Amino acid sequence: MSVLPYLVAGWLFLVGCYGLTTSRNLIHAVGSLAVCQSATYVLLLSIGYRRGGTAPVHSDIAPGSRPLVDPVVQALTLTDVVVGATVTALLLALVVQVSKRHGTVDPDELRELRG
Amino acid sequence: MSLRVRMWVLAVGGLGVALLLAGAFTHMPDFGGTWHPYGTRAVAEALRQHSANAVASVNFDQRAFDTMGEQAVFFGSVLGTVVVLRQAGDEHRTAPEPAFVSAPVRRYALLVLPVTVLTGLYVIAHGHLSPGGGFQGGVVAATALHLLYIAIDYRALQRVRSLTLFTLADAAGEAGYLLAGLAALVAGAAFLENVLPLGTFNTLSSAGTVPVLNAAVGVEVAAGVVVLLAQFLDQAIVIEPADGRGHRADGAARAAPEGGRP
Amino acid sequence: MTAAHALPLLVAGPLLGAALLVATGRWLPRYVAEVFGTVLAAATAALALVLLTVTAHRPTPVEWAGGWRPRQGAGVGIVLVGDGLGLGFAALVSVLVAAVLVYSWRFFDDPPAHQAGAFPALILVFQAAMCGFTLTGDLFNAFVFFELMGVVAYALTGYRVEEARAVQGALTFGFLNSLGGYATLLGIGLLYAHTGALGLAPLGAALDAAPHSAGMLVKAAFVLVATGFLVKAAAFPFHFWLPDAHTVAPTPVCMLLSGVMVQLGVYGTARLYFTVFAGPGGLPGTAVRRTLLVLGVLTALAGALLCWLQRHIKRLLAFSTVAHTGLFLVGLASLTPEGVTGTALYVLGHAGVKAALFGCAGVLVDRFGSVDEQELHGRGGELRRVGVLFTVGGLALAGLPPFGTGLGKALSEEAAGGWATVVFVLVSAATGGAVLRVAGGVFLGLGAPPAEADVPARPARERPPDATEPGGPGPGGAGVARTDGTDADGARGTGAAETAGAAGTGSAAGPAGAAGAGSAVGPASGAGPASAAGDGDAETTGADEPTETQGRVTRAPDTMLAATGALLAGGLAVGCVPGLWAAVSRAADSFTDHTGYLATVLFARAEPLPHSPVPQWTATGVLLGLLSAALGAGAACVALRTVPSGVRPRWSRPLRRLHSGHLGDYVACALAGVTLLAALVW
Amino acid sequence: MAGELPVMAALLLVAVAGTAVVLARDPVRQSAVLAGLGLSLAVLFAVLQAPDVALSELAVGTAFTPLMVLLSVRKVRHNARRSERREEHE
Amino acid sequence: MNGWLAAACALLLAGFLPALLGVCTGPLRRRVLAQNLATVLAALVMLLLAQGYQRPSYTDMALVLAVLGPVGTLVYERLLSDELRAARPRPRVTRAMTVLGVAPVPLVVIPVCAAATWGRTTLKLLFIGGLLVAGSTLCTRALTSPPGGEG
Repeated sequence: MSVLPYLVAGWLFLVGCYGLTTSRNLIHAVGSLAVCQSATYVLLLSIGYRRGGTAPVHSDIAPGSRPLVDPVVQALTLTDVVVGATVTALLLALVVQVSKRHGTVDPDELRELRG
Repeated sequence: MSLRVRMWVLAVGGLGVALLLAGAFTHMPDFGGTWHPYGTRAVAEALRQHSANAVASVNFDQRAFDTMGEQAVFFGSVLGTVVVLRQAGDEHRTAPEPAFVSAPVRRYALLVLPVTVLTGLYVIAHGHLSPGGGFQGGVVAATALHLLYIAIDYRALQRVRSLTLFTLADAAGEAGYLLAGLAALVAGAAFLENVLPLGTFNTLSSAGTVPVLNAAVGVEVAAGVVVLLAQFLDQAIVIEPADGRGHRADGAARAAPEGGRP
Repeated sequence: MTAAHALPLLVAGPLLGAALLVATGRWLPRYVAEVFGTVLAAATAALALVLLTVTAHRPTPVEWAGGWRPRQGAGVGIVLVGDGLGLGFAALVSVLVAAVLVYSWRFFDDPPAHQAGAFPALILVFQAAMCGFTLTGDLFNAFVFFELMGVVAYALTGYRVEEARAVQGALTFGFLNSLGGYATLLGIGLLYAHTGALGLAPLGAALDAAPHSAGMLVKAAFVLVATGFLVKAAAFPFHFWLPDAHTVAPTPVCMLLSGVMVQLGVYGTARLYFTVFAGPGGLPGTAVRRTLLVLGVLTALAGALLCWLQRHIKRLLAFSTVAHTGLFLVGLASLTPEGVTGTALYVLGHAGVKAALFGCAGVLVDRFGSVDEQELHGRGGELRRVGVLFTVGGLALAGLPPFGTGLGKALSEEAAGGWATVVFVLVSAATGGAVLRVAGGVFLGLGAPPAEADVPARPARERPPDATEPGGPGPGGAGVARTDGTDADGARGTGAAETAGAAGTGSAAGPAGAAGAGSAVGPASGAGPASAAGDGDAETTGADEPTETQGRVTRAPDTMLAATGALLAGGLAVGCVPGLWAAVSRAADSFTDHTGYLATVLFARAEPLPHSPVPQWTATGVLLGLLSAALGAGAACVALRTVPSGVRPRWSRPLRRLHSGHLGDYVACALAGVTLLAALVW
Repeated sequence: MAGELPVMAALLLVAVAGTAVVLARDPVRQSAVLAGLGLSLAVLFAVLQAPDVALSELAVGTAFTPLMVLLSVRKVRHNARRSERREEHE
Repeated sequence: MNGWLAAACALLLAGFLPALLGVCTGPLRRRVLAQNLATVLAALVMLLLAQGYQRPSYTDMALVLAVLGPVGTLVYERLLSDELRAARPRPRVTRAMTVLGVAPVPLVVIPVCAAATWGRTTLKLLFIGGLLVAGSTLCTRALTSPPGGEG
C-alpha cells in the first residue's frame, strides 16, 4: 500500500503513452499528453506527503504546532502545472494550423514527412 | 510502421518502462514518511523570512529563479501562440455574429463576473499568506472576463478587451519580475535576493519581495491568458480563409498511396 | 559586481529584451526591433566572452540566486555555475544567436499584426533558455529551462504557418520533446525522493554519502532523466522528431537547432553523469561507457546512412546532425577529460560549419524556392560564392584539417580508440560526402541530371531573373547558358531518357528558362509534391519549398552571405587557435572532476587540478582527417558519375520506413528507446 | 492506515479518470473527461495537503483548458468541413 | 480520521465517483450534466476536508471551484449548444439532476457552518453555498432547456 501512489503515477504515464501511440486525432493526443503529465504531479506530491502532516501554510495555524508536508515538491508541481497548461495551449495552436493546412487531424493521414 | 508492428514496439517499450518504474518504486522511501530534509529547511527559511505560506516562499524567494523560468515559459508560449495562430496571408477577418443566450444565463454571468474577478484578485493578493498566488488568481481573473463571451457574445468581449493593453500588461509583468531581480543586483545583493523589509508575519505587507514578485506574476498571467485565449477565439470565430486555397496539400497528398504501410 | 554576480544577467538580459520587444511591438518599426534584438544578443555574447576570459585562470564563479548560500553543504537555493564548459556553451549560444539574427535580417515577410518584433523576441527567449540550461547547477531548474527551450523552439519551427509541413513538423517536435521532458521530471522525482536534494552538487554528495543503497532507483533515475536529454540530443531511437522539424523549420531556426540546441542535450547528459552519477554512489563507469558507446554508434550509423540517402538538402543536413550527435556520444563515451575536450572542440567546430551549411541552404531556398537536390541540379552555378561556401562546408563536415571539426574528430578518435576510429572516419566521410555530392550536382552541374520522374512538377514559383547577382557567368555560366541543353545532357553519357525533354531541360536551365519550365509542366502541376511517393517508397523531396524571405529581394542579401561566411570562418578558427584548445582542455578537466565540482559548489573550495596536456594536432589525426575528407569527396564523385540519381538501395527501406512521420510510431519507438537505455545501463 | 483512506480514494479516482481520458476517443467527450481528471487531481492534491497546487489545477482545468480545447475542436471541424466541400467540388 | 473526513470519503466514493463515471461514459449531454454535478460535489468535498483537517484556508479551493465550475459548464453550453440540444430530455431527468445538484449543498454547508467558529468564515461558507446552488441550478436548466426555447 505504501507504493500505491507511485504505481498510480506509473500507470498514468504508461496509459498516456498508450493514448499517444494509438491516437487517431491530434486533439485527443494532446489530452493524452496531459495524462502523461499528470503522472508527474502525482509522483512529486506523493513524495512530499507526510502522514498526519498539513499544508505548510501558516495563515491559519501557528508555526510549529503541527507537522508539515514538504513545500518544495508543491512549488515544483506548481511550476509543472504552469508548464503543462502552456504546452497544451501551444500544441493545440499547432493542431489548429495542421487541420487548416492538411484538412485533417488524423496522424494516419499526415504522411508528408517521410524517409 | 504498420499498426501491428507499432503495437508490438509499444508493448515491448511499455513493458520495459513498467519494469523500470516498478523496480525504482520498490526502493522508494515509504509513502508518507517523515524524512524531508529539503522541505524542513525550506519551512524554517520561510519562517525566518516572515512568509506565512512556505510554498510561496519557495516559489518566490528561495527558488525564485525557477519561477523566473516558469514565467518565461508562460511568456514564451503566449508569444508562440500569437505567432502560430496569427492571421495568415490567405485569410481575412469576418465580423462575429451576435449570439442568443438565454436571459437567466446572461443575468447569472453578469452577476458572477465581478465576483470572479474579485476572487481572482483576492487569490493573488493573499498569495504569500494563504493558498493561492499570482498564477492561480491570474487565471481566475482572466477566465472571468470570458464570461462576456460565454453569456453575451464575442463582440461584447472584444469591446472591453484591448489586446494592445493586455499585451503590454503581459510584457510588463514579465519585465517587472526581471526588474525586481535586477534591482537587487543594483542594490549590491544577489540577483532576485529578498532585499525589502520583511514586515510583520502573516500580514499583507510581509515577506519582503515575495508579494511584489507575486503581483508581477499575477499581472502577467492574467493578461497572458486573455491574449492566449484571444488567439483561439479569433481563430474559431472571426478568421476565415479568404478564397478557396485553404490548405496547400489539396487532394494529391491524400490521394497518394500510403507508402509507409505495407 | 563580481563575475559570479553577473551570471544571471546572461539569462535575465535576453528575457528582458524579449519583454521590451513584445511591449513595444505595436509601435516599433520592424528594423528597430531587429537591430535591438541583434545588439542585445551580441551584448550578451560579449558579456559571456568577457566572463569566460576573466575567470579563465581563477576559481569557477558560483552564484547562488537570491543569495541563498548553503550552510554546511545544505542549502535551499538555486546555483548558477560558470565553469569553463558551461560558460563556454553560453558564449557559443549567444554568438550563434547574434549571427543568426544578422542572417535573418528582414527574413520573414509577415510578422504577426502588431508584433513586429515577435521573431527576434522568440529568438531572445530561446537564447535565455539555452544560457540558463548551460549555467544552472540545479536539476529541476534545468528541467524548467529545458521546457522553455522546447516551447520556444516549437513555435519557431512552426513559424511559417502557411506551410503544411512546417506545422506538422513542429507538432511532432512538440509531442516528443514534451514527453521526454516529463520522463526527465519523473526521474528528478525519484532522485528527490531518494536524496532529498535537487541541486546537482547536493545530489552527487547525497548519493556518494550512501553508496550501494537503492541501486535500482538510482539507475532508473539516471535512465529517465537522461531520456529527456537524449530526446533533445536526438539520439537513436529518440531522434525521429529532428529530421521532421529541421526539414521544415525556417532556415535561421535550423541553424540554432542543429548548431547548439541538439548538442545541449549531449551536454546535459554529460553534466548529469559527471556531477551526480560519477561518484561511488552513482553508476559504474563501464555501464555508462557501454550505454553511450552503443547509442552513439547506432545514432551515428543510422544518421549517416539516412543522410546519404536524402535529396531534400535541409533534411540531409538534419540527418548529418543526427550522425554527428552519435559521434559526440561516442567521443564522450570514454568519460575522460581527453574525450570531453575532443567532443567540446568537435561541437564548437560543428556548430559553425553546420550553421553555415544551413545558411547556404537558406540562400538556395531564397533564390530558387527549392532545396531539392535533383531539381536544383546544375542551377546553382550562378551562386558562385555560395557554392564555394557549401563545398568548403562539406569538406569541413568530413573532418578536413585544419577545421575545428577535424581537430575535434581527431581528438575524439584518439580518446575513443580502437574500432571506433572506423566509425568516425566512415560517418564523417558519409555526411561530408553527401554534402559534397549536393555541391557537385547543384553548384557545378556534375553528374547525371535527374530523370523526368524524379523532378517533381512544380508551379511557376520562380524568382524573376536575377540581373544583379555578381556571380555572373563563371564556372556556372555553362549551366546558365545551357538553355538548349538536351545535347549537353546527352554528352554526359547517361542519356537520362530523351524524354526528360522539356521538364528536365527547363529545370537545368536556371532562371532564364524559368517561364518555359513553368509552362512545360503546367498540366502535371496538379500532381503536387507527393507524386514522388507514387511508387510506395516514400521520401521527402525538397521541391515546392515556400520561399521564406520577402518577395522583393532581388539577390541573396549580403547579410546572409556575410553571416554564413563568418560562421564557417569560426569553424575554421576553432581548429587553428591553440589558446582555445588549452582553455577547452582546462575546462574539460574541471568538467570531469566529480569531487571538485561538489567542493566548489557546496563549500566554495577550489582544489588545484593536475592539468592534462594541451591537445595538439597529431600526424595520425591529420591523416585520418584527410582520409575521411578524401573518402567523402571520392564517394561524392562516384555517386555523381555512376549512381543514377534518385536510386536508393532496397535494403535501406526498413530504416527509411521507420521515419514515417507518424506520431504513434515515434512515441512507441521512444518508449522502446527507454527500455533499450535501461537494458544498457543495467 | 485509516488516515490514508481519503488519499487512497482520491488516487483511485485519478487512475480511473486518467484511463478514461485516454479511452475517450472523441475530443469533445475527452475534454469533458479531462475536466473530470482535473477535478479528481484537485481533490487528490487537497488530501495530499497541497492546496496551492489544487488551486492552480482548478484554475487551469475547470474552464481554461476546456475552453481552449473546444475552440480548437470548433476550428478543426470547420476546417474539415471546408476540406470535404472542396473535395466534393473537385 | 474524524467524522468530517469520513463524510468526505463517503461523498467522494458514493457521490463524486458515480458522477465521474457518468462523465466518462454515455452521450455528450449526460457527460456535461454529470460534469456539472461532479463540480458541485468536489466543492463540497473540499469544504468537508477543510473542516476535517481544521484548515479554514482550504475553503479557498471550494470558493474558486464554486466560481469557476459553472463557467466551465457554460463553455459547453455556449460552444456545443446544437449538439446538446439535439434531443429534449425527459422532465424526470431534468428534475432529478436539479435535485441532485442542489440538495447536497445545504446538507454539507449547514453542518460545516455550525461547526466552524462564527465570523467571517461562516459568511464565506454561506456565500460559497449560495454560489454553488445558483450555479448548479442555472447550469442544469441551461443544459436541459428545450431546443430553441428561451430557457
